[in-house]
Amino acid sequence: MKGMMKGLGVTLKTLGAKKVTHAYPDVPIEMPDRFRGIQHVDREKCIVCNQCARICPTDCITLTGKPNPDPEKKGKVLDTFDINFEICILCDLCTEVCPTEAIVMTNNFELASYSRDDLFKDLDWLNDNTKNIRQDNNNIGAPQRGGGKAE
Amino acid sequence: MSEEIKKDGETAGTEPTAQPEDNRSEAAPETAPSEPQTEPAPAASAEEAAAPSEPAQAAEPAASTAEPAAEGGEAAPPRRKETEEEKAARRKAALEAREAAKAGAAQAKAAEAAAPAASSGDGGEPAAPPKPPSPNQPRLDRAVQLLKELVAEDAVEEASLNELNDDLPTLVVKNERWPAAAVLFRDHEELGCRYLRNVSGVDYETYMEVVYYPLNMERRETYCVKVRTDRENPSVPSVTPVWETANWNEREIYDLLGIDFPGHPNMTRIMMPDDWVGHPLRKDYVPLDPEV
Amino acid sequence: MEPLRFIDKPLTWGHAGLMVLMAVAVLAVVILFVTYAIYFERKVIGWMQFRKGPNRTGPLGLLQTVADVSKLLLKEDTIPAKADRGLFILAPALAFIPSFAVLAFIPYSQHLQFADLNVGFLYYIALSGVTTIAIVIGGWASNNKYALLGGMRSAAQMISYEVPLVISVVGCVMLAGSLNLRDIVEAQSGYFWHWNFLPQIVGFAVFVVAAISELNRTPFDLPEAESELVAGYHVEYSGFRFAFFMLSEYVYVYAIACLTTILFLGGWHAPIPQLDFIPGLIWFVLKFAFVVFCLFWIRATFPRLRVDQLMGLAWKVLLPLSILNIFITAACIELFGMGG
Amino acid sequence: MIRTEELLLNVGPQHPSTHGVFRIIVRLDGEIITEAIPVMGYLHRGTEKLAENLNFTQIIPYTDRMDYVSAMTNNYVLCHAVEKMMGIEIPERAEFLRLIVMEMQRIASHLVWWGTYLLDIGALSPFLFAFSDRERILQLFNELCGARLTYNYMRVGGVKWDAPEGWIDRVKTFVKDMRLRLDEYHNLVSGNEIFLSRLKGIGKYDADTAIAYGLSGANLRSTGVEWDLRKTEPYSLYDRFEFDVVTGKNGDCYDRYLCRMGEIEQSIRILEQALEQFPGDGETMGKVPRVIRPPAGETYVRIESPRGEIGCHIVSKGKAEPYRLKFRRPSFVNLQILPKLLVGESMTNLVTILGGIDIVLGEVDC
Repeated sequence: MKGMMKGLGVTLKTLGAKKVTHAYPDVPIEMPDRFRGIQHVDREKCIVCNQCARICPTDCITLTGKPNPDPEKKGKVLDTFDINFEICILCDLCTEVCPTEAIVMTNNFELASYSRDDLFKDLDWLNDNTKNIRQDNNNIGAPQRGGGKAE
Repeated sequence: MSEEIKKDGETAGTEPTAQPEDNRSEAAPETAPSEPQTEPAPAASAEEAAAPSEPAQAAEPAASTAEPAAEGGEAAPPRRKETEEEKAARRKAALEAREAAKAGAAQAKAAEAAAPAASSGDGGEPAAPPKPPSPNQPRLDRAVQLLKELVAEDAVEEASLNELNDDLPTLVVKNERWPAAAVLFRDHEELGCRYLRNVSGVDYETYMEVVYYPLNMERRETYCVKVRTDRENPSVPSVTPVWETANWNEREIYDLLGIDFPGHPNMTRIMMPDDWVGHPLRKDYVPLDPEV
Repeated sequence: MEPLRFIDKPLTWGHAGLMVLMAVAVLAVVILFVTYAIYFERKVIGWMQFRKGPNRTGPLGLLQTVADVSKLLLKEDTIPAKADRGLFILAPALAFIPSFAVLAFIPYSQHLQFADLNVGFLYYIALSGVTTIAIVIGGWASNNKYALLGGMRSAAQMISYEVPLVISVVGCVMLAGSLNLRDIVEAQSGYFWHWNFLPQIVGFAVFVVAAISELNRTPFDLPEAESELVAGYHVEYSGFRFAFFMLSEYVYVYAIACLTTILFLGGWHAPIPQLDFIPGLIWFVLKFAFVVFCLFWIRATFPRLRVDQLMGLAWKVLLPLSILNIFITAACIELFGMGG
Repeated sequence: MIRTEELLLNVGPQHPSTHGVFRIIVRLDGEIITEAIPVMGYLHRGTEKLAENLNFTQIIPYTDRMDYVSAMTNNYVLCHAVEKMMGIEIPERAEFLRLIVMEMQRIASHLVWWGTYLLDIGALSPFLFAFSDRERILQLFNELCGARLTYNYMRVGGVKWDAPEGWIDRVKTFVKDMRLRLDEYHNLVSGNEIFLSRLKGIGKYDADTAIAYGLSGANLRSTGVEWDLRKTEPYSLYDRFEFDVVTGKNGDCYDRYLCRMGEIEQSIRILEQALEQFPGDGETMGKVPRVIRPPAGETYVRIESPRGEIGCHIVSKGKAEPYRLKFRRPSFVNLQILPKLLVGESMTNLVTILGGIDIVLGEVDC
């Protein structure tokens, strides 16, 4: 009986305790800065090095480049960039290897949709996904960081 | 872990002056000497045949380092159908010269370190001179001796210490002798491995191997026992009667690698559906639908 | 409130009409109770678990149950292909009707009572047994093994616990000298230590345990143990048929809470006679609410018993205790002149 | 004449108490189980096959998804195995961070177990109690590495992120609170007579059986075998800290319960010491070659996950991808004893015993 009474005491005490429920859709959830949400791609910064597509464990990134329209400049610019969020696992490896921080994480995570087709995001969408961009990307896998120290 | 390798890991960072070209060419010796002695000749030669093609491809993009990014950008994004060598080459192409030098040096050193490690595991022969004998050497010798005495003279095919795994005594036991050897491992008071840690199956393309890790809990001693079988009709006697642990592990290996375990009480598939065709972890397994 | 005693008078069309009206009124009250019992159950359990409970449908979530019930009523009515159609349809109705019928005899205050039966308590036991049959029928007719197991557990449990339930009340009956519930309440007038729960402490304890078990509530919710039997006897039911099972379950909560109040907590009597100026109905509702709260509280805290332990508890502990209680009560009445 | 026959009952794959998509076909005589046949593979994703085409950095996110309530230890076992093969030194700060997150993960994992186990037994509140506290751990992980469940936090050679500003202090506060919460948990459930009667003497086996079946973790320790890889084969920095191996005596569900609750307490102890000794400054990544290529050969590395011995067997041919990668998943091995334990028990005890083994189906099926 004593154990049962103790248990009843705990629940009774909790009756008046502070509640932890978060009124989620009404009050948006603020994620910490490091949160890994839907990527933002900056088409200006991208040098079409293909690192992100190569490191992606699920092969959800496809990208193509085209010669720079400005004949003065060398290199390539981004032509298309698609992420298939059906299979993206938001593992952060693409931002980790990006040498120019062209692909970065944001703090947005709401992707639910009625159609699978909506989960296929193209360059325009990703380029415009500029809200809550992560400040510190810590791209330790990028070539200039040499996979060496973190900061 | 061998001290040499650790040391080399450190020194690699402090020697960034090595020439990149040299390091590229070292990719070939890297694979060749590190071939463990436990592998038979066909596998090794296949590996060596593949190895030279790698630096050849790697050298080309590395030469045009001026714009490494362009290389990948114009092609369609890489798919899995690319060969391993191509992927490795692409990855290298993306490196800057300085990083390449560092990495190359580290790999070369690691390969050098691995070479004596592999050669030392040669049938219980004395290890390479500069290395002090491992404290596990007597344990290995004793296990070999016991198996030879109490099971059969030909029970042990190979015995070595696995340097990559804290000098783990590693024995290759003859397939037909394995049930008796397993009982010995469990019941003999000097071995006393009542606990079976893990069972893995490996497809080495020329043969199959089942790797057992019996453990003596009182003395905290682990052994690694390998049993080999041919690839056409792979079959290893079941040790489920000896260690219950092996039961589902063997079923899993049967399911994924197709190795039969005669003596197992219920040799059926465990992960894949019962009507599945093929054994997915085999190296020659072709998925029905490559896109999935 | 004399008109309410019309049941004792000859049946005329007027009386029949009144009876129907009263029945509808009771039904309305009961459905209101069930709606908000479910709401408060979820609220209370939520509060006990650091949650807020339902709060999105209507103000403070007050319309949550209404929405839930509407959804159940509008849902497609599915009957499993291999089910015994007739029995499958019969079972929910058979479960609900007796649960509603038992409410007729409950005296809420000195005057408010629909049927003043001399054998009030026996009437409850007799009718509530019918619901057990309905549960077994439902479990059987679903043609589902989980439902069958749930139904069988339910039958075993209900039958076992009805015995101590009835016998534990005998003490109260002896003290009052009547099976009539009004007489039992009247016998408890005075200060709160005259209420039966103190003189009949053993009987009270047995009654509470057996009653919770009769209700199939935690820690005795084995027939519908969701972690073992998924949902037990109503696993195949959905839509309004499921709603009927739920409804009858909560109507029994209502009935048992009323019975506890009447038999052991002094019914409509105030704890001390000086507080008599507050109407009896309010005291009744307060006590009733307390009992219902305790049921929720227990549900939020306790784990579930096991089947064999459950049966053992009924036959090896509760039954001997309640029989002992009868003898002690009889001895006290004889030796110390307690009760009537 | 009454004709009786056995009932073949299909428990799962969708069943509230199988903790995932696991199926047991039980033969019932009344409510007594006469035979139990576990069926699994519903969550088999072929992680080991996938890994053969991925380099080691890419495999780390996949390990998150094996034992998804204890992703940190999965991360660790893979990184640790590769580091061992390559002889990579880990900076102390990184190793401390790894140890801290692993112990936090152990608490979180045991909390999930505690909550769901009590839910199996029929108590509603513990689940919410446990999850509200686990939420704090997940929040701390979220601040540390940006994810709440699939952390992908460790890398070969170190960890991806250094602890953010004030994070260590927040962990300290959490650890302090957790001690009080643990007492609350014990008050809520551990003394409850119904709970005790449900657990004591159920699913009993002795030490020899446990060893023969290769059980590990609390399942093994509940029989009195003092076997905790953190103590017996120390890895990481565990040899620097003081903690006890919690063991039971009877090997029943109740002892398993006590073992796991005791482990939460020991994890708190380890965390308290680790947070005190946490180095104020330092690297979080060791010197790692640009392309991670373990030398040819093989290794088997094992650590103590919340569920037992999780092992990683790598066969390497000196390439960036493993030639063969095999995980010894504790849930998979521990589950083997289930058919043996279930015979002669009632349906109710099926849930008690299955829950007591503490399996995660993502790990069983891999």
